[in-house]
Amino acid sequence: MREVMTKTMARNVFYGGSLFFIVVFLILSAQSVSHIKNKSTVHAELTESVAKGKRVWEENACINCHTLMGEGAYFAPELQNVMARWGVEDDPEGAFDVLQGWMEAMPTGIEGRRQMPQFNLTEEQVRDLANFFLWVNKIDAQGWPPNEAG
Amino acid sequence: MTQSALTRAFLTLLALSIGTTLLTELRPQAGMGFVALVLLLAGLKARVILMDYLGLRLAPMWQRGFNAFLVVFLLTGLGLYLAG
Amino acid sequence: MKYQTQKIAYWYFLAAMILFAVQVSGGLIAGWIYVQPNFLSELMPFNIIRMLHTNSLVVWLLLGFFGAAYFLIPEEAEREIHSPMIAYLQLIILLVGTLGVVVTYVFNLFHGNWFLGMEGREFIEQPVWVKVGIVVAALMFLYNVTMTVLKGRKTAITNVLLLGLWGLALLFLFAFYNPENLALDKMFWWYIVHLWVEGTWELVMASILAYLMLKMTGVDREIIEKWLYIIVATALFSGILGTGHHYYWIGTPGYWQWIGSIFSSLEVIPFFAMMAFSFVMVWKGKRDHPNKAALLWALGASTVAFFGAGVWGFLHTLHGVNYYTHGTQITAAHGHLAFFGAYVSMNLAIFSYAFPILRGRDPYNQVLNMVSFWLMTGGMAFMTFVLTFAGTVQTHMQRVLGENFMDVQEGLGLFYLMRWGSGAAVVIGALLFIYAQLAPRREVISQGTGEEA
Amino acid sequence: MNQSPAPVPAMAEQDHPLDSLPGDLMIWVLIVSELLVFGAGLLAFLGVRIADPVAFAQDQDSLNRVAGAVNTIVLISSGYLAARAVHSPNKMRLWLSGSMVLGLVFLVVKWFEYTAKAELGIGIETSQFFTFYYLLTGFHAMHVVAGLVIFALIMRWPNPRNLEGAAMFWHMVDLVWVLLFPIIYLVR
Repeated sequence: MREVMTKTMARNVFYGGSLFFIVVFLILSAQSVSHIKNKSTVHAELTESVAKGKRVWEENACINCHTLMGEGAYFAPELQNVMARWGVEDDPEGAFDVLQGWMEAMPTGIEGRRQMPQFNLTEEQVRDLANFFLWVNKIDAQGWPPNEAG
Repeated sequence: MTQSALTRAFLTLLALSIGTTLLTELRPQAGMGFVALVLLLAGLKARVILMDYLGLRLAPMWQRGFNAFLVVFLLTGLGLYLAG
Repeated sequence: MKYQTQKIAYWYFLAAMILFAVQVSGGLIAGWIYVQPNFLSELMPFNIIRMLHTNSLVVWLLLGFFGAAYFLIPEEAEREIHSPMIAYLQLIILLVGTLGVVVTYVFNLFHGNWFLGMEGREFIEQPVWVKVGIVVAALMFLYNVTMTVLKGRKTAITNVLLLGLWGLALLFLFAFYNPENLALDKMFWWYIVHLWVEGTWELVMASILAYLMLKMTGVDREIIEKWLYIIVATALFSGILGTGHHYYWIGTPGYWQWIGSIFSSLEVIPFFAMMAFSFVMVWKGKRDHPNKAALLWALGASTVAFFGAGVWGFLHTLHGVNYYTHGTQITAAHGHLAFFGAYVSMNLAIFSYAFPILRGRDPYNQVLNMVSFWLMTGGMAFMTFVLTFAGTVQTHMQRVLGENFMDVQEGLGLFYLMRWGSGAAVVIGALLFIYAQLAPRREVISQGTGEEA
Repeated sequence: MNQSPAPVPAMAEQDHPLDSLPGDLMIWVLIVSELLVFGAGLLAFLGVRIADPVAFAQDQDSLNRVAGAVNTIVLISSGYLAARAVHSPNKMRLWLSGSMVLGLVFLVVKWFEYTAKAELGIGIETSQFFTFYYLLTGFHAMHVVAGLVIFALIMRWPNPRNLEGAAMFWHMVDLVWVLLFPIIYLVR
């Protein structure tokens, strides 16, 4: 009787098909990189300060409580649009002031309320972080989040 | 599959494709009837490919399964078209 | 134990189980902070505990995979591991790295240092020096097992397993690429996270499952290996472009919404195939293998993976749905059940299969092991339901009605309390499992001589 | 389906439904997966069209229907030659080369279509219609490229079973096109 399926064919289809999808994925990735650099983010406004702000964000593991563009720990609010929520997205000075005030007030110590640690950031770090959030707020994320609540 | 059967399948496909082209040239804006016909021709072409090129004529059970897929797919397509 | 070097797996599995205990305990504490937000807030804030919870999970699963490879490759390749010394050295490097990670996180050492300090991208927070160590260890591992396989018999199981392990090691290199542009960062971050759990890890999982089926059901290798190829083919065909479901809202082009929706919907297929595979094999197989616990875990893994990764993944993968559910407790529900079903359970299955053999006293304490299966699986299932409800409420209040995040969270307290309860069941189950593996008790239910599988 | 219910002799002696399937089962796994992907994509296209049929019709007007019709004929002819290659072992290379040349013609026509669009400044993000147009025709064209690569490998290392599989892959590419072409180019 004829063999319904040979192992060689199964193997060839698996390897060949996977290679095919990897190639397609890489082509689309290249297109996406160009889209990100030229269209969806203001790559030109990615200043030294924004980059430093991103490092502040990382070094303090903020993502392990908050979400940023919906990714993170779901324990604390979404922060991509935090500057819009605070109404300071067009006002770098105001953004710094509000963020500075917020960071100083932590932790609130209020019983029964989730606590944000005191990170002891320098004034410059807070400024960088504010600039980072302002920059992130401008990413064209296909209309996400649905509303200001994030 | 004999070669003459294969050639017959090819000629059928050719005829169906020319049919689609003629239809498009004659009545390009005709709406529902036009779309239904175009989808019907597409379904017939797909069926010839499945039966003769891919050899399902010898496997009636599988043929039925794929035919069912085609019918459901084309009817859903027509339904979506009509909804728009 | 047919080959002496299979013993290496023992130490890998042991280390993995210790970290498993750390991981679930971390989860229990994190779950309690949801209930009592002030708990530990001054000593060890939530973000640190969560890092420990997720990082130890990843590390112990990887240790389990490495151990599984060291256990099954000698039997498949029909020869001893190339160099046991390298294997032990690799384990030591990984353990030193793990210890370094824990100490760095807990005491917040070297804050801001580019080489020694924590890096802070989700799941790949490890300091650079640990990442380098991971790469070195992975290279040693790949060299070791590849040499073994090249010199020995090549089977589909080892081919797929090695492909998965090579793939996961290569993809990890993206951990060293951290662009300043957040959208680019996220895009390539998923190269690791998604292409691990919905790509290369599936290859590892499927090959371990195939090995267990081969050993425990007695079905022909020929049949098992064909199934294996179908499973991994559908896994990669759907999973690679399925990455698109993470590219909806992070600044990537809009067409990903369609690629992601279509291909990731098809990611259900390999998980369904794995479930069908394991049940069909057990049903077809004539052998009545005495290690019922390992069989239970293997069947459980493929079933829970189908629900956790397949069904719960599909629930929120269509972009129209994901627009509202993205980053809510729905994601948490899916993540917990998927990881538990696919990777935790498959690891525990191979542990349950290998431990009696490695310790030279075939099946023992099976009842306890099976009790732990039901405790953990039941706990996990309940946790998933609770989080799914919480996530549905959250999605409606926050994403549809636009209510403030913290206000919504305060309304979810009851769900989080129930989640903690189910988590406690999982922890008890996990500890029971470890006890069942290690406790020097003799056979509980059967006094048969036990078969060297 | 007015097929006469003639009993198929092959079925009688076989004990498993899979045995009656022509070709290798793995190729059918592939064919079914592809049909699911393209089927979902085409239905999604028609689903999205509901929101704005007028805009879809406008965008569709800039497509080159003649090129699409020509390509249909090119592909079914190519498929015919590939099928002949399977059935004539001694002239396999001849038939297969013909099939490959037509495959290349398909790609050339496609190339002209794409460059014409690019000159008009139309890209994948231009509109919903063009997102689908590029995704579906582009993914299909990638399959044509893959098919040509597979044929080239078979020319180099001939093997009847692989040839059969490759021809089946090629027919699947045909099959997808005859469904894709009318829905994207003609339905309005």
